[in-house]
Amino acid sequence: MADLEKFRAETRAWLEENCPPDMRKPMRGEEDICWGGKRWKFQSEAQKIWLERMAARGWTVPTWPKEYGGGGLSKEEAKILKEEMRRIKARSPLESFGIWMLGPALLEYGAHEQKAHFLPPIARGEIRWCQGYSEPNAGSDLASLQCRCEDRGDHWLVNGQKIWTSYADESDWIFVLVRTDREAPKHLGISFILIDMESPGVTTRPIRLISGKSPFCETFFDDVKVPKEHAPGVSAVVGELNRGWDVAKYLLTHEREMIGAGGSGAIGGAASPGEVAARLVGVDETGRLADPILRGRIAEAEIDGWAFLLTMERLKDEAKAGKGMGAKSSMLKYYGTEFNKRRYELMMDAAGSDGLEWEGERSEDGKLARSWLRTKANSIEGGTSEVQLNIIAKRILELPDA
Amino acid sequence: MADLEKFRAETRAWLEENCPPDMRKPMRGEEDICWGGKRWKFQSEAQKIWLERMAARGWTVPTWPKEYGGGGLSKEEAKILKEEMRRIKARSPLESFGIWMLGPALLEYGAHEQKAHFLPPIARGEIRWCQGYSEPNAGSDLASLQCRCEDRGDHWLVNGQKIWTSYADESDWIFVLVRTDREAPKHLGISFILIDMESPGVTTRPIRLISGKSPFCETFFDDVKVPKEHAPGVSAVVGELNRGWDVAKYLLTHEREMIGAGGSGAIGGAASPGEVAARLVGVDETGRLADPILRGRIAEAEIDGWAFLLTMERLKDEAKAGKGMGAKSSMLKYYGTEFNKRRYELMMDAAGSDGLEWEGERSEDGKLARSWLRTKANSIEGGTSEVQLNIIAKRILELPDA
Amino acid sequence: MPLVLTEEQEMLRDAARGFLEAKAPVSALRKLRDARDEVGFSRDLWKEMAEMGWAGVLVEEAFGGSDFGFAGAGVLAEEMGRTLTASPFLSTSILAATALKKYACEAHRQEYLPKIAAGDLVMALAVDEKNKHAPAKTALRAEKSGNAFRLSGEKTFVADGHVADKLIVAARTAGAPGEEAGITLFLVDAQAKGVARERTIMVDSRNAARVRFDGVEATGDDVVGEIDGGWRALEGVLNAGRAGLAAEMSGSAQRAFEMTVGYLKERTQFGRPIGAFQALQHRAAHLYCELELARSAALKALQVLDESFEAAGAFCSLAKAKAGAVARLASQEAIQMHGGIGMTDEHDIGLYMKRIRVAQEMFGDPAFHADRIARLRGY
Amino acid sequence: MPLVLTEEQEMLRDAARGFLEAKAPVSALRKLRDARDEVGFSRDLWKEMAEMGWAGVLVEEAFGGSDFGFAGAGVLAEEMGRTLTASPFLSTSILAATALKKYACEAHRQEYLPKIAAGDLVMALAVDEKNKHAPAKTALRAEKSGNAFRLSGEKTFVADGHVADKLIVAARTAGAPGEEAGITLFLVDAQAKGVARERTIMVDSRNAARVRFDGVEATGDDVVGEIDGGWRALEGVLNAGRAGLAAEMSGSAQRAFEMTVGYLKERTQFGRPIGAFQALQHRAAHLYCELELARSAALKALQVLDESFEAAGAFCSLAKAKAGAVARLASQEAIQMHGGIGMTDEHDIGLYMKRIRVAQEMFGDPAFHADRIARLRGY
Repeated sequence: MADLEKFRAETRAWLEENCPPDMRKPMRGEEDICWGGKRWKFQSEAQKIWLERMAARGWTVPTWPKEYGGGGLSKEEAKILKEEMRRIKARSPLESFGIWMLGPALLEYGAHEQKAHFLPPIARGEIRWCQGYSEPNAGSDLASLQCRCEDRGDHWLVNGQKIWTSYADESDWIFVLVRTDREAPKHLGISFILIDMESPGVTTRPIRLISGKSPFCETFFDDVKVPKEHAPGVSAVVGELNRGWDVAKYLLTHEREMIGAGGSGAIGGAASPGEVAARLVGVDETGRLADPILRGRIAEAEIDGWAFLLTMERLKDEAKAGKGMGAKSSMLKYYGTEFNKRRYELMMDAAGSDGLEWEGERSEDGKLARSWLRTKANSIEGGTSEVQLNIIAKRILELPDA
Repeated sequence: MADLEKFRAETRAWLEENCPPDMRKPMRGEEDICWGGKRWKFQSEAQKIWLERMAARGWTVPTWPKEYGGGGLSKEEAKILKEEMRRIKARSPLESFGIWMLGPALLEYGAHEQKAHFLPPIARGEIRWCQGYSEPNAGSDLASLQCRCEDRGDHWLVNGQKIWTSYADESDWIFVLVRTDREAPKHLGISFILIDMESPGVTTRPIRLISGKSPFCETFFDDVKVPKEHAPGVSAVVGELNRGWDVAKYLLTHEREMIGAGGSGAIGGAASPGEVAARLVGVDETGRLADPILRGRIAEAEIDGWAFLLTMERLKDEAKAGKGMGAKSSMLKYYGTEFNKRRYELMMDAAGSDGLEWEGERSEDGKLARSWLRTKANSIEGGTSEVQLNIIAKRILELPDA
Repeated sequence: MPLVLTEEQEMLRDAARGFLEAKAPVSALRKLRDARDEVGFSRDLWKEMAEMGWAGVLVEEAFGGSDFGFAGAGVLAEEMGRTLTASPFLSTSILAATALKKYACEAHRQEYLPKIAAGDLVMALAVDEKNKHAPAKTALRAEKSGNAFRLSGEKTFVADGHVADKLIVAARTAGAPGEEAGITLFLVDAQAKGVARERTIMVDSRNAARVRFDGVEATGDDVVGEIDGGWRALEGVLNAGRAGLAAEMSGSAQRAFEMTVGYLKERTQFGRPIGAFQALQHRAAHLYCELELARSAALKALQVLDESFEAAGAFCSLAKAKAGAVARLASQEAIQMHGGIGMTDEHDIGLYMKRIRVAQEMFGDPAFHADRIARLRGY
Repeated sequence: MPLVLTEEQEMLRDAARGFLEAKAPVSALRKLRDARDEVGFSRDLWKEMAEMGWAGVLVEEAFGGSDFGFAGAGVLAEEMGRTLTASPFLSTSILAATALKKYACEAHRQEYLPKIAAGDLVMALAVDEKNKHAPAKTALRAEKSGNAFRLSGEKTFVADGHVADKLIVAARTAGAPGEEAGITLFLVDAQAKGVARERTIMVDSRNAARVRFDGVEATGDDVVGEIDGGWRALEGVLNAGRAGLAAEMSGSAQRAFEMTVGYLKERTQFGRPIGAFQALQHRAAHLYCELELARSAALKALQVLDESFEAAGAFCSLAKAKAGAVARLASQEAIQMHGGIGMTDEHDIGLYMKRIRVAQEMFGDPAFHADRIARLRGY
């Protein structure tokens, strides 16, 4: 404990000294995130310095091993770092799919050479990664993916299409699920491969959503040659050939927990539908929301939202007490995303015609309407609600297969 | 048209003259229904006279052919009779499963001898019938029924158990679905057979429901011998041997339309949840129900109930315009019964602790609570809600089989 | 009156469907949107519709209308809902035509109804002032000065308000906001001095405007209905609009559902069409029932408007509430069942969700009308 | 404090479950019901529970209690909910013990708490007067006359009221019904002159009573908490009761769900277990999530009662609302998924529906608590 307190004191001092004042201002939105990568244009000198200083200590990825560019911190230390950063409202120095997804996958499934080659540039924000999982005809049935990867001796030849490749148009590399054995049963025969986006034959096209512009892209692979080794001893394939499904599943579970938690993260925030509605709709002479039926629906939703937050807290506490979360992450994903959709429906109800504006300053270019529409994807991306319910039915309730 | 007006005038005169005053009083409840049968004890001389007079004209079953004890009326005439009876608030002279179910089945599938033998005693209220369809292990999957019926030359030998045989303990005869061919695919090999309840080996036991006493029984067949012919030329089997499923399906559709309409019939009645709630919960100073959240839920339910009533009206009008109702009867059954459950939940909410009393005068022996509990069966009996949704999905939406 | 379409109405429906699918499919709305069209609908198309009698659907034949009645107007609204057709049908042919036909003086009727029927006049109803529909809370002042009135205040969510030639404005000539008494409807020229209009680009790419009135002059001749007693006319006009929107939403929801059921049959996952999954089947079957209910409620409201206009209030609230709630559910299920593809702007289904959201909000959302029904039923 | 059971609480739960399954399974309730037992619970069993420390779960060890706190009481309530065990646990060990422990004078505490812990004293809270819970509307008058009060009025839905030795009565000493101020809690002997009790047989076969007070005499010594300022104590006691009922309902719902999932695996229709049908799977999976939420809410409320009793109001409303709504859903789904057999009195599942209905209504149904939460949150 004394060690941890010492660590806290040192961390606090270091942060105080090294975190530029501009990096202590709250982010205004997604545009203030530092994503890194070859083509990254720093928003400010402060953003650049902050990244460099944090990366130098390995604190962009505090729990990764030091040899791979991480901070080598224990869970407890990482928690202290987070707390201390929050204390001074320090922004995150770097976010990326490399940190969230590829890193964990490599740490779990990668060979030492792969980790040594790929992880440090992620930690330093030099290489920006995106992911290539979904395909137009795969969707929830991800294992039916068709993107072909053929063995051509010294290289792999990749042909096919990926969809929902977030930020593919701004990324340097992509990790892709490809079919390397077309004869095998569908969950087998899939591999997890790393591809340089600058390879000839890779093209990408942004997808416009019903909510407007989005980070999502379609990415096409047209006779793309991928070297078997990106550097001596650094295989392009992560994990065993044809066993990429294991890696994918690992990351999907990871992602589900993130989305489940994230999708509901805002629930506890300041913008409760009740408060929003009281402001937008007004209250009557008894102090109750002027729209009594909306009021009832909001109160019922707040009860569910609150109980859901407590359930997240409980599961976290249970996990600390050594009980794994397992398939319960599907519950968080399912309930959290469905709740978030409901929350935005209520906010739209409260906002009325003001909330329907799509352009212009008054509505901040339709901020609420666009957010509302965007939530509709919550229960689709990262495993649909239907898939989560299937998982709960099968794995938790152990109901029989159809 | 002139004929119909003449018929109306004559009918009105006849009813005026022949309907005893006591039979023009509203029924207090199920206990005032005249069911007939060998063991029937008339409640009053008036009930007896009314039945006799109506039966003599065939007006207990106005549209059945005269040769089988019916009134031989056209649809239009039957409608006029109904209207004129309603005008003077005349009670129904006779109700029975013979009228509702066996009669229509015999008229559609029976031989002349069967009709001549069985229908007139039904029309006169001399023989009371009950139905034997369900079995404990069949349920929604009625075609999987197991009650065995073996050919023993001059008689059938029946062994097995039926459940939900309403009023079996007070009935004289039972129409039963039995398995006559155990090798055939399950929908085939079923026959529709008529059995005298006094046959040795038939026993019956009332079922208590969660709502209390009920007309339902379990009926057991233990080596019951059923003559091949109940009288010369009068086969015990209705329709073709092993094709009883057709008869059963015909009656199930018939029943579904009745339940769909009946389960929702009360919606339009005086006791709207809103009015009930206003009486039980009270209103606040603005005249709104004192419980604002209950009020909202009730208003939303009333909207659905009202729209449902209009849909029944529309389907009826469409049917008149020559468009068959077809599988839409499943919609009425599904929505009507689910709505009725919801309606009683709201009435229980409005009644609060008063509605939870189970005995005693104040609550009329728990009338509301028992009705509430009884509604829970609405979406189970006569084809569960799940079965209705399957039917809509398959037959109306033409969605593929699993 | 049987709760079914008459033969004449069925013919109208078939003709309308054919015309709209050919001339005004969803892609037409998309084009208007992407071109950032300033009008927001095609004036040529509207002229064609007028020639078919649609613009004057409520207008007497003597004034050049087709006089199909509210039920006929509902048929057209439902069909336009199916194709998300942008036109001033609601604002002009339902709202304004109802106001003029039912409440205006003969001079106004003679002047404007023929122009409406001919497709030469676009009118708009300016009632809402805040984010939620609350007509009794009308606060825009019409101050009497001599023989004239001066209108000052703001209106919002005025459908077609940015291109309308004339505005029907709910103003307060007496009483206080919240009171039904003291409201007067004025017919105001959109070009009149003191009128400032701002087009608001809405989520559904259709038209609406915010309109500022800055001492706009009007006289007693410009009044529709009674001075201080405009509430009855306002309610009547709004009821017609609500029933029309219910029919429109019923059409949009129906079409979104058809697209969804089609997708369920065609999209394969885990080796079979997703429509073979029972959980989706049950949700689709439930939604089917709800859509049938919405359709019944809308048709009934329109029929009652034709038969006993003054008694239609509760029926119009029923229709607006039910159709709004069902259309919302239909659009939500449509997106979810379409999965990722439904989230893309490229796919039409999202446009249905957007239009339904706006139609659901306009002239009272389901909560507003549920509350109104509860009040009408005395609880 | 982590939102999980402590090791001690887990041991308590395991012990309770073993004991209740052996000594007080659902069949025990059924027997009491069918025998029309006049007490409505087994006094012997209650004595045994007392010996295990359950009756005195909230009572300090000095008074012979086990002092497990509210979280411990919740563990027991949840387990009794699983087996539908009839006992005066709620009325005496939660409600009365809370009232005495938190608000009574030392003399009362010393007199009654040991007896409660020993299982020798049954007490009941008399608060509701009409069909819906509304404690602020307390109208039963306690007229001051000299040094004494005379209580006149009626109470209903008094759990265990017909067998209680002592009643805690909410009475109005000042103000008007609807006001929180002016309420006083009195400790009244059930045998006192002027007290008339009528047992009401409820749908769940548990105990309740209507109690008439006809000039019943009480003195200042009989007051629990403050004269005219009893609202705070009443709220505190009710909050404890609400959290206890939430835990109980969570247990009942959980058990009904287990029975249902078991049935889904075992019952065959159309050639497969009905639990293989995806529509039922999704409904079961959704219900599973809801049950988890209810459990979290109940546990949190109990923990907050232990940690900062006065701040527990909103949490107790949350728990009561959520557990009530979820338990209702669970009982509805249980019956529907059991099909016909679930409708028979012979099957236990109906008893769960009945008990849940009563527990859901007691001390405020979900609508009451949703309204309360909305008020607490200022909208």
